[in-house]
Amino acid sequence: MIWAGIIGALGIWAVGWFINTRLANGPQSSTRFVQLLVPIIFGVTLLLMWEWLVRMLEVSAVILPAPSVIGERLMQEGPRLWADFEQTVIKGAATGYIIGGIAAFGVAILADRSEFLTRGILPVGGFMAALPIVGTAPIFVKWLGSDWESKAAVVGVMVFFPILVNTVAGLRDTTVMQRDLMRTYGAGYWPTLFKLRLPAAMPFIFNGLKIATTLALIGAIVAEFFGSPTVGMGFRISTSVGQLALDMVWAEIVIAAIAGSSLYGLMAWIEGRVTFWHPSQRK
Amino acid sequence: MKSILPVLTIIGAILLLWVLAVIPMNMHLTADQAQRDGLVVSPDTPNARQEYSGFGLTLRNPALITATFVQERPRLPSPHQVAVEMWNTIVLQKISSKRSLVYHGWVTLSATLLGFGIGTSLGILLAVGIVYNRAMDMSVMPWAIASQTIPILALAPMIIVMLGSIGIQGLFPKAIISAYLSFFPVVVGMVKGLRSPDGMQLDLLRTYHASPSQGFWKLRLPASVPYLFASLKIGISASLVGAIVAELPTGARAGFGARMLVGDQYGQPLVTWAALFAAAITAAALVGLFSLLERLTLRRMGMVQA
Amino acid sequence: GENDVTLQLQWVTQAQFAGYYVALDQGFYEAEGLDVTILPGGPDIAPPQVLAGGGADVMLNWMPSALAAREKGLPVVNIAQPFKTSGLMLTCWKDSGIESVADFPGKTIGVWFFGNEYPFLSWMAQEGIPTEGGEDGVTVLKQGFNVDPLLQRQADCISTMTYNEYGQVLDAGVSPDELITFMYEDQGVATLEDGIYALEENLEDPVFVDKMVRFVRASMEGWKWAEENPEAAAGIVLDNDETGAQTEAAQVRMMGEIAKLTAGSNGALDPADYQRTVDTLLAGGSDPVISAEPVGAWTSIITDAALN
Amino acid sequence: MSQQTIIHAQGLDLTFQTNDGPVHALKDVSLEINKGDFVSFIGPSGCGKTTFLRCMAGLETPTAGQLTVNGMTPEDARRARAYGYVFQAAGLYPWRTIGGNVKLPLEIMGFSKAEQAERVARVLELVDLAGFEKKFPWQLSGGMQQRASIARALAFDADILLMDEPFGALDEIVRDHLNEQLLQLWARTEKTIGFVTHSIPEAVYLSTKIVVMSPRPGRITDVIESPLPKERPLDIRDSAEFIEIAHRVRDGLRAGHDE
Amino acid sequence: MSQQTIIHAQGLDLTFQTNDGPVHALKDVSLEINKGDFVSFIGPSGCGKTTFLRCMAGLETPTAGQLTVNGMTPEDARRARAYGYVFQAAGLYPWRTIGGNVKLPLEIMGFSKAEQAERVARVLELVDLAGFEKKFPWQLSGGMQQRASIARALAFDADILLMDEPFGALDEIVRDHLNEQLLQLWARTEKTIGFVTHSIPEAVYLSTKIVVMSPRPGRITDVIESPLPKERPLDIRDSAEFIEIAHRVRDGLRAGHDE
Ligand SMILES: Nc1ncnc2c1ncn2[C@@H]1O[C@H](COP(=O)(O)OP(=O)(O)OP(=O)(O)O)[C@@H](O)[C@H]1O
Ligand SMILES: Nc1ncnc2c1ncn2[C@@H]1O[C@H](COP(=O)(O)OP(=O)(O)OP(=O)(O)O)[C@@H](O)[C@H]1O
Ligand SMILES: Cc1ncc(C[n+]2csc(CCO)c2C)c(N)n1
Ligand SMILES: [Mg+2]
Ligand SMILES: [Mg+2]
Repeated sequence: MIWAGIIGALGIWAVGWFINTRLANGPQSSTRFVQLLVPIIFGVTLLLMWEWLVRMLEVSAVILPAPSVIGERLMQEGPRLWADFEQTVIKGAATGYIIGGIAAFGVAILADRSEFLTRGILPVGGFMAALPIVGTAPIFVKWLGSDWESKAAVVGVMVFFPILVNTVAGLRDTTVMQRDLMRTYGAGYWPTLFKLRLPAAMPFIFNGLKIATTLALIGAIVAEFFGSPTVGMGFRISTSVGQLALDMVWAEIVIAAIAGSSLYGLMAWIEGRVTFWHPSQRK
Repeated sequence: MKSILPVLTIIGAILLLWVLAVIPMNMHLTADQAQRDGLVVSPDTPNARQEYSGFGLTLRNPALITATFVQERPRLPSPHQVAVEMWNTIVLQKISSKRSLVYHGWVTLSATLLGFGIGTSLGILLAVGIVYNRAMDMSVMPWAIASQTIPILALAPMIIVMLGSIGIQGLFPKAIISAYLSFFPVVVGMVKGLRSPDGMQLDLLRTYHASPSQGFWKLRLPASVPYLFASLKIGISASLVGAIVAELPTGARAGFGARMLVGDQYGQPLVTWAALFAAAITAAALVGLFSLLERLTLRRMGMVQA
Repeated sequence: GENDVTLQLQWVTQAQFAGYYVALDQGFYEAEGLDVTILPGGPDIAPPQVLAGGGADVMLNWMPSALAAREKGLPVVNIAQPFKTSGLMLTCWKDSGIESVADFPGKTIGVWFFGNEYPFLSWMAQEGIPTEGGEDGVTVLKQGFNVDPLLQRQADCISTMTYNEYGQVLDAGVSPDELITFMYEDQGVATLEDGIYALEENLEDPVFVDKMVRFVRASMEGWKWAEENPEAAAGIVLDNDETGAQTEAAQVRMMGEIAKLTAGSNGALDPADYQRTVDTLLAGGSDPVISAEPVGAWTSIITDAALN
Repeated sequence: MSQQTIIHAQGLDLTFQTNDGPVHALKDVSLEINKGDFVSFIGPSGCGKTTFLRCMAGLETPTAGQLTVNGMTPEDARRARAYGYVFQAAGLYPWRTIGGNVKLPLEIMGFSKAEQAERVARVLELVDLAGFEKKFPWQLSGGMQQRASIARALAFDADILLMDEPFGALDEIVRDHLNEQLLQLWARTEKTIGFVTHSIPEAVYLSTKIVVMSPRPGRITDVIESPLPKERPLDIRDSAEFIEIAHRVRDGLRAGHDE
Repeated sequence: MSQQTIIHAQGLDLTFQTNDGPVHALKDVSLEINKGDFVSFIGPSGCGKTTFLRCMAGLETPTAGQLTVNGMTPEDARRARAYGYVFQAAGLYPWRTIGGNVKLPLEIMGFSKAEQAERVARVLELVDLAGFEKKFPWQLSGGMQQRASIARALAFDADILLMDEPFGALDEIVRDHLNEQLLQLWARTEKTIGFVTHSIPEAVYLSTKIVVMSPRPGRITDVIESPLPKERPLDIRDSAEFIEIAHRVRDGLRAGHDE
């Protein structure tokens, strides 16, 4: 049984891999369709292996449910999953992301006016970013209560530092020549900011924004572990583990991963539009 | 070195803000306590006081300000309280004592380092795969991103149980979680780094008819070193966070994570805050160590000027 | 091996589990020829899951959670019940205007989830109070594992254990006069806490059963020793606390309160207690914990053998 | 001749402080540039040509000596927008189209929309880039980019044009062509031009005054007033006069090298 | 003359497929290069000089036509390590010292340690960089870096040396000096050299054969066999013969431009 499981899984892997290798090295490999298809086949391969292994090795459903079971749960629990999503992602993560992002951006612009402040903020920002969320989340829940406000605060703090550090670094990423050009025009601070430094900083800012999307989601969910109303993805995950409803846990994880990847994708897409000129975006 | 004064200034500003925040944050608890101790507080019932903000209450009871700094269970401890707690648990305890933060630091650090080693190796291998194999390049990256959007605290207990069911316990499960968080920045950085050689540098090797492995060792790998260090610095602090997260579902026995949890559960905020700061200091030290290594290595490699 | 036992606790090391640590420390397990490993729990550990994964041989659990696990297809069986009485209660601010359960509507109440919400939901269902908030319902918070929501007045009531959280509220300087408490025991919705559970399939193995008999016997010996020597027991717990953050005063007090809960039990499950627990859960509101009367959820073979 | 002195440098000294110790980039540099002069700077790599040009533009501050531009400090002249500066590399902003890049100084200086459009069209025409307005810099060849950067410097009609090896990256034919156009522009507008180059023929062909510099520390070793007429067809380069000046420049350069 | 043909190109065509449609980089290019020839390629930017050089080195594959090197395909010649290639920019690996950079091809080709050291010393001597072995690239001026890259191409004694604008970034004096040295090296070793340049005097001064190219699509418009003697002092550039060839090259170039 165990051997059948392992050999079968390897077989599934081999098939998926074979198809992908053919596709990736085939003549159509740079078409949009194939570029989407390959990662999907990869994902499907992993899911099939998972399903196969769980069934063949008879893994208990309270330890690791099969993808098909999780899928069923996803179908059944639509309204509840949506309510959780709304509470955690829309109220908690998005609010925190926006507030943290704006605050970081504002502080970065302020700090950037002085070399002194920048020098001080970057290392201290690095230090603050290293505060682990499992330590800070309970503190914010204590301060702001169980509802989404505390989640937004946790998210805000988590996304603040990566965006700050990237923006500050980006605003400094102009070449001497680009700055001197502005000086020969006798351009003051604001024209230089809007016409040179901000556009030049965009690739960095988006780097920060992308990192921050995944942090925002994780932050909002994890903070619910330390106190929440009776709705939310983190609430559902932690209580469902207690009820051994692992299929529900995984349903929420799937939603989290989809939401996180979509947000990331959205940011990457906007990045492509805004920083089309950057060498990394050109073909 | 030029940064010392600015950093101190920023720290000073933060401390000042912190100290100022302590007063309104702790005012309600302080007023409740003062009333129990028989002092006159205005307004005179806890319920009525709920109507006021911490700030408003401070204005009505300026005499209580000093008391906000010495609460036993403050909402926001004052900096000196945290400092004293850290002094007591770092300096005044034998480092082998379980009351010593150094001891707990070591517990967390060992998982961090093991996890970091695993995560970094995995990250580098994946990056090499992505750079040298087109199919991997196209399939792995979106899933690597998706993997990082999964809330680790949800996954951690399952990893622990699954590893526990095949008889693996102790340091290793923590290290796996820590590796899970640290592999991603390494993959991203190393892919960038291994792809950083320009067409000319690659063509040069083609004119020598160098083999792919020579191309890796003599060009791609050295060219990726600056990127590697940048990722290592992100990866090591991610590892530390991973190890701390993993300490909650492993039975919260020891380590910074366990201290944070227990401090929170038993109403000892100072224990939590001290562990939090100790963790951040550890992270800063690790990052600093890698910065130093980076500088030394890059200088030896001639990749930084002077 | 046939003498190795791994016990999964349901929380971090504290006097709640004193009996087991005492038995270990005083050599009671050794005397039974057992080699016992105690795994502390934590906020993310579901002991039934650990049991299912084979990470432990026995676990401690609250009966509502264990019965729910049975319904999920994980057949765990109660083999001993060292806790006779429930220590669970709601602790409320008096000045919030709560004098009786009838005053709950409109209030905010902190509840532990993770399998521990069931007794509360049953209770509210019995009282006919909705738990979805609003004017005539209560607003439920998922409470973290500390008493801050009460102290910060984010909740009017929170869940506390007599032996732990209630004491923490007092430690924070609050006097009992400012509080009003509702023991689940007094409300008739008490459910059994801290029972010892094993997997049904293992109980078919006589070697395992023999091991459990010795384990329960030694554990009960530990509990009785702890009841008689609360200070020493608290000291033993402290010695076993690897976090080094527990304080002696808190553990001594906890041991005192725990002793009251274990006092009435010799380890054997009282079928009447079991029935009351099941009835409470079956009476549960819209989201019943268990939908049918469980079968085979407990057994007396171990305690019968251990206690004769 | 009662020519108006535009740039007046007297005993300039500039030392950079670096990790490896001070670098003496300019030493005792004195020079007068009159209105309408076309001055070329030539000299081996590192002799301070760029540094001197930057001093004139107020981008670098001399450590000693006097420097006035239109009777004011270079800083003030910069604020008065007296300079068009062309850098050694094109330095176009990649997020702006060619038209947008040329428009940049006009936006900053507050020209009206209509005037902006009109000027952009005119200068792009001048450098043979009409029709490329909407393209992004990376879509153009290096030579075209360099021409766009020249257009950018011309757009706002500064009195003083400072150009740091503007044609270094171009092939000889294009270079000849641009040289001719630059001369025409200069003749037409009476601008004052400071021009850095490595090419001896280019310096001789373009300038009214050739400044030969030598390194370590950077200083002026020769100033040659060109006797060539203002009107210069390309084949003036085969004339005896031209070759003689070129020889003098080469000798000056070689002397600097051999020291 | 029974000279041995080293490179034989017949009707080469090369089209790049790009996002904006195909780019016809080389069209019907035919050329013979004999052993010991010094062939210069000159032409406006984008005419395919680099592309042709890369074809010869087997770094690019023509879409049509025949190309043999030493009687084999360029690929095989590359495998036989027939080429030393000098790129337009120095392209030294920044993490290797100058010595390490020069040693790189020797390591890859498996020379013994002793031989490596001996060769590195010899070629560094040749390009006047003895004593700089331990320095890193950024510690050297641009000209010195370029010389190091030439040393790197010489180190393993390939028969064919392909150089893509190796002296583009240098000032005239240094350039003259390196031109002289390159000629000496070539005279001594009888290597076959392909050399891309934008400078007409440089092409004329160095070559036995000058190939003039013209763009869109890239093709050869003129091949000039130089009548200059092998021994060439610098002042040969003032001779009438020299000036005549230069004129012919310039005319060829201009024709290409004006089309
Ligand atoms: N910002 C700086 N800091 C330190 N040293 C500098 C700086 N700028 C220039 N230098 C040094 O000053 C000297 C003169 O440099 P400059 O750029 O003016 O030379 P250049 O004549 O323009 O040379 P090139 O022809 O190579 O452009 C050089 O030795 C250079 O290394
Ligand atoms: N990899 C490529 N993909 C697409 N087009 C290319 C590529 N390489 C070169 N080209 C195009 O082929 C033509 C010839 O380019 P090539 O680099 O050979 O010119 P060149 O004569 O060396 O020019 P330069 O003097 O500027 O170096 C140009 O139009 C160029 O844009
Ligand atoms: C994982 C888990 N979390 C919470 C509880 C509830 N609970 C039972 S005892 C106790 C400690 C009281 O001091 C708590 C919080 C549980 N059973 N299991
Ligand atoms: Mg310069
Ligand atoms: Mg080229």
